Amino acid sequence: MRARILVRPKEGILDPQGQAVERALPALGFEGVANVHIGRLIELDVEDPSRLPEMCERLLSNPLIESYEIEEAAK
Amino acid sequence: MRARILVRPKEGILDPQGQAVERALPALGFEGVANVHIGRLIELDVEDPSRLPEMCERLLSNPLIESYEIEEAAK
Amino acid sequence: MKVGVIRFPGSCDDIDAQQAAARVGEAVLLWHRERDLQGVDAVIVPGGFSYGDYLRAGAIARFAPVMESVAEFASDGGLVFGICNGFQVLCEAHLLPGALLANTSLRFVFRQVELEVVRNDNPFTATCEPGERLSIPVKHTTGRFYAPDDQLDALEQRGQVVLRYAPGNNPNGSVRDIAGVCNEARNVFGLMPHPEHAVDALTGSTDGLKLLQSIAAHARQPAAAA
Amino acid sequence: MATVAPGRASTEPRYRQLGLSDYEYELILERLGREPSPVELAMFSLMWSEHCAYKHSRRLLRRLPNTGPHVLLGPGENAGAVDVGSGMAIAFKVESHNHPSAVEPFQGAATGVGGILRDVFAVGARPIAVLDSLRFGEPGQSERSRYLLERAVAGIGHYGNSIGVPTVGGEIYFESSYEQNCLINAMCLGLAPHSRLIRSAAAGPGNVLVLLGALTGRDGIGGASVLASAELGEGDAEKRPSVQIGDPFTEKKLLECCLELLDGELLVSLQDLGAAGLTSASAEMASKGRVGLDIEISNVPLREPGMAPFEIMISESQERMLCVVEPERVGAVLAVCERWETLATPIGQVTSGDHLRVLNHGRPVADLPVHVLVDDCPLYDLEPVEPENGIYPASAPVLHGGEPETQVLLTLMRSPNISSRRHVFEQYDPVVQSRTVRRPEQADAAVLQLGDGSAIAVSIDGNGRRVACDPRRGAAEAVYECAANLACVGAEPLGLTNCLNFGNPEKPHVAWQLTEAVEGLAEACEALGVPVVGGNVSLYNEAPTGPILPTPVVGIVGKLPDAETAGRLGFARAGDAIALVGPYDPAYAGSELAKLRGAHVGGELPAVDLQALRAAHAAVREGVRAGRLVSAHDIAEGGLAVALAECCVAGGIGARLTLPGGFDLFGEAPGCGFVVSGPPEALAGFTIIGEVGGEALEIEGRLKLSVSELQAAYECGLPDLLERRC
Ligand SMILES: Nc1ncnc2c1ncn2[C@@H]1O[C@H](COP(=O)(O)OP(=O)(O)O)[C@@H](O)[C@H]1O
Ligand SMILES: [Mg+2]
Repeated sequence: MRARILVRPKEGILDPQGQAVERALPALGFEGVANVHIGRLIELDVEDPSRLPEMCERLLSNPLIESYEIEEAAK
Repeated sequence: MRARILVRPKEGILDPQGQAVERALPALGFEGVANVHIGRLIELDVEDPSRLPEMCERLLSNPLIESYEIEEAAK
Repeated sequence: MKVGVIRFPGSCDDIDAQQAAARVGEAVLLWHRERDLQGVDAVIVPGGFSYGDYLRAGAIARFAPVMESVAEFASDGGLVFGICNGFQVLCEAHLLPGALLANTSLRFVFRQVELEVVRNDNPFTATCEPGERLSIPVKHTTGRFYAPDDQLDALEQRGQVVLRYAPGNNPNGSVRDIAGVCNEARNVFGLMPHPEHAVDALTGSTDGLKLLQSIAAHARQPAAAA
Repeated sequence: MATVAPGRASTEPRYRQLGLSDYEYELILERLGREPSPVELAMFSLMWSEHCAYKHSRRLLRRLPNTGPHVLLGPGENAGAVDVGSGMAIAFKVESHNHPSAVEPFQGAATGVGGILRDVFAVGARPIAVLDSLRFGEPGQSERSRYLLERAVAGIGHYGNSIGVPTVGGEIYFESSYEQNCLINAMCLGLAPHSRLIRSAAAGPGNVLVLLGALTGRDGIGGASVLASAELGEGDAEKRPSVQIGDPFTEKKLLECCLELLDGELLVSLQDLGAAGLTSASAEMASKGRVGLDIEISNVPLREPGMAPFEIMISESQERMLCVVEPERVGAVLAVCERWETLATPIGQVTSGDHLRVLNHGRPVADLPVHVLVDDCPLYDLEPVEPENGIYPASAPVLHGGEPETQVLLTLMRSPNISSRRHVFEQYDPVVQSRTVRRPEQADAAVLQLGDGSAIAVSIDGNGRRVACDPRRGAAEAVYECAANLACVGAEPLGLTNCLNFGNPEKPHVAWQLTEAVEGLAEACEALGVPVVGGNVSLYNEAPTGPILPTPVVGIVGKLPDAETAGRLGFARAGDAIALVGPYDPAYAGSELAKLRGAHVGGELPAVDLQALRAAHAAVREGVRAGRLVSAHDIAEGGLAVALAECCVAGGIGARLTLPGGFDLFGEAPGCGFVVSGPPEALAGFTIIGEVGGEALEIEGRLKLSVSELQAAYECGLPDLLERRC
């Protein structure tokens, strides 16, 4: 399976990247954008998808400050 | 609309982050993982989604090295 | 000669660049929100972490009001010199070809490296000899120069590759050991190493001064003023 | 004796869950004459925590000498400061961020740097250098220690590099006692004209309190008492959400903004927000100024909706400062902040009473006499008892005695505590701001030019293993060694800062270590005439297996009249003579060799002839300043043999030496001995032991090794341990 893992800054945790982009956009003429958050996108082929949650906890995300979501990606 | 933008390193460009993850996984006992690629996940609320492609080309991605994909995210 | 050094929020080597440039001429700071370039002969886009380098290094800075003036200045033939983060900004602004990616080590690296001057037919290395070695420090996390192969061939052919890391000195995995490139018109130049940190024997080498002296010499030529 | 009790069952009274003892709570009731409100209780729990109140160390710290002709700001301010001439001052301080870094090393270390930078610009100084002092478990045996090292280093680099302050020095030791309690201490130096130095005391009833910088979120709620004062134990997981994210970009703008406000003389006082956030900052400002403050918390700009008043008062969100402004200058202040894209919000005012009042939409939610909050926390006497037996296990032996001395030297050169730190310091920018005259591995101390031809030097030192052998002598040695490092570049000490990293002071043997170590520090400072201008204390660094090695970390700032003559450590010229300087009488106990041989942590450290030590430091300092010495290097871990090898590797040139028979090549006596080189006639009066030249280090009749072999061992030691390519 091709898996897609979305890693996001946990709720309530400071997201300086998202803040910086949110502040930059209006100056470029893009108004009406809010709630910008920036995370990581990890895509991989995995033989045994049942192991994905463990991989996410141990390596792909930092559970202290990030949450993750696993999706099946279109090949 | 809550939009989700997936920014991926273009194919053929060395992705040392993806490689590092690919190398680290077996050492943690996760076999059978291949083709790891790491990109950026940007999520935002946008009033006028028609402007998203322009935002992506001008700011959110660098077309020389990255490709992007826009999705509607569940709120 | 009067040099303007841009100051973005998050610039770090702006004062260093100003002090280095002041060794060869007058040097002033240009605030990112101002469009007035104060009649400078050359612009330095300095190192640092403009806008925190969030998103991508240099991606947000290139939209600063002052950068509009810099783009005009460049298209009129004005000398623009991007160092490290400044190089990233100029690439993002499409004033220079290519892009800068994460170091293959994925780590920040500070190192005194040896550079090789590839060409001196531009205003930035005119006082150097081709093949000459320069000792200048690098310090960055995102310094791996990249452009597609066909573009690289074209760059080399047109003499736009100005500096390379000497063999064994490539600190970041840059393609073809490229450390510094100029635009086709040869008036915009960017490099990852920090010549402003190589201008005084007390604090390091003096090899970086040659680049600034080249700019000063160029600015003194009557043709350049036109 | 107070008990610190994190994470108790919820049937416990609230004050106990917050870490206050029954006795302390009784005292609060008595002083207030009523029960505290929830907001007040939260404020007490932080202000009366070990971290803020120094309950177990304050009495001891009075022993440290803190006056001297160069002192401009002493302990009590956010950072101490010394006069460096030409109307300039250097402010400096070292601080720990141990517990947060053990939880999340990258962000913990990064915010540690962010915090110490704020302490320095809070007194009006522009940060010009950072140093880091790190302790981890054995990298060869512990994956976790390797991870902590890599991530902490990345975090320190991330913050310092991004904000444009050079990281110019530091030190790292690996010992198994730090396995579960790594130490991350960061030191910062700042430069200011005397006229810009500012204190934190609030003043002038009617003046406005303005909050600067980042939005306030639910960061580190309760962090000060839970993270900084409790032993890390089983229930660690629940504390995890309180990781704070550092934002160096916001701090860079805040820093420039604050300095511009001070240059414009727009502020009455300035204070950083650190542990205990708004509570501690406002209480300290009020207490020092003997005034009251009213804070309207509904004005505090929030990052998250629905924050409770107590959360706003104790939030530890990073990158914030608090200042007092005269009403007519508020407009000018806000304009400067706008220019630097720094949020600035009036949130209250100075009052003439002595109460700290917290209002929520005009309704008081806390109203406390400032002195009760700040000064009435009970201080505890320690109950020191010297342990009868050693409390630290010996390391696994890698040398067994009987090996040839060449092999011993190579093993030492690549050992975790001695090998080159290049892998680490290459991740730090040492040159930004263009002051750095000596970078890591060029000299024993970092040297920074001040712009008037003169320079300052700085070094940070502390060897916990030796302090464990003898806390009094070991702590004194840290001062001697740090001063010796300064002598090697030609600098004379002006002032000292320290961070006392120890275990649980309620345990008698830890209390003994702490008491003895402070005594040793005090004696050494008195002997060298160096005042202590500030510092920090980190206690409860304990794991179920026991306390960390007692680790006082010492940072000294000194001055050189001429930056051009700053010393170097490497041998440079063939034909130069080599001399041994100082009352150098090394011993095996506590040495690196003893560790590698698996010796127990103990034994007698060498006694020091203080008069001879002072004379040696002065002789080296003067020799370097006068340009007579081409190189100077103090003899530290690994003894004379390692010191000589380091001089060879740094200079890329060999040396030939002849030593008296039976000379102890690997014994140690920190701060007492130097290896210097120079023209033979310039070394008259010193004990000549050899000559620079060739491609090998040869000690006649003892050992001979090529410089390249020594270099390979030295430079690959750490990368090999970290499984990195060398
Ligand atoms: N070991 C020490 N030696 C000398 N002064 C110390 C020591 N520990 C703390 N101090 C002083 O006590 C005061 C309070 O320290 P701290 O709580 O760390 O301050 P801050 O909250 O500003 O970081 C400071 O002025 C500091 O210099
Ligand atoms: Mg402080």
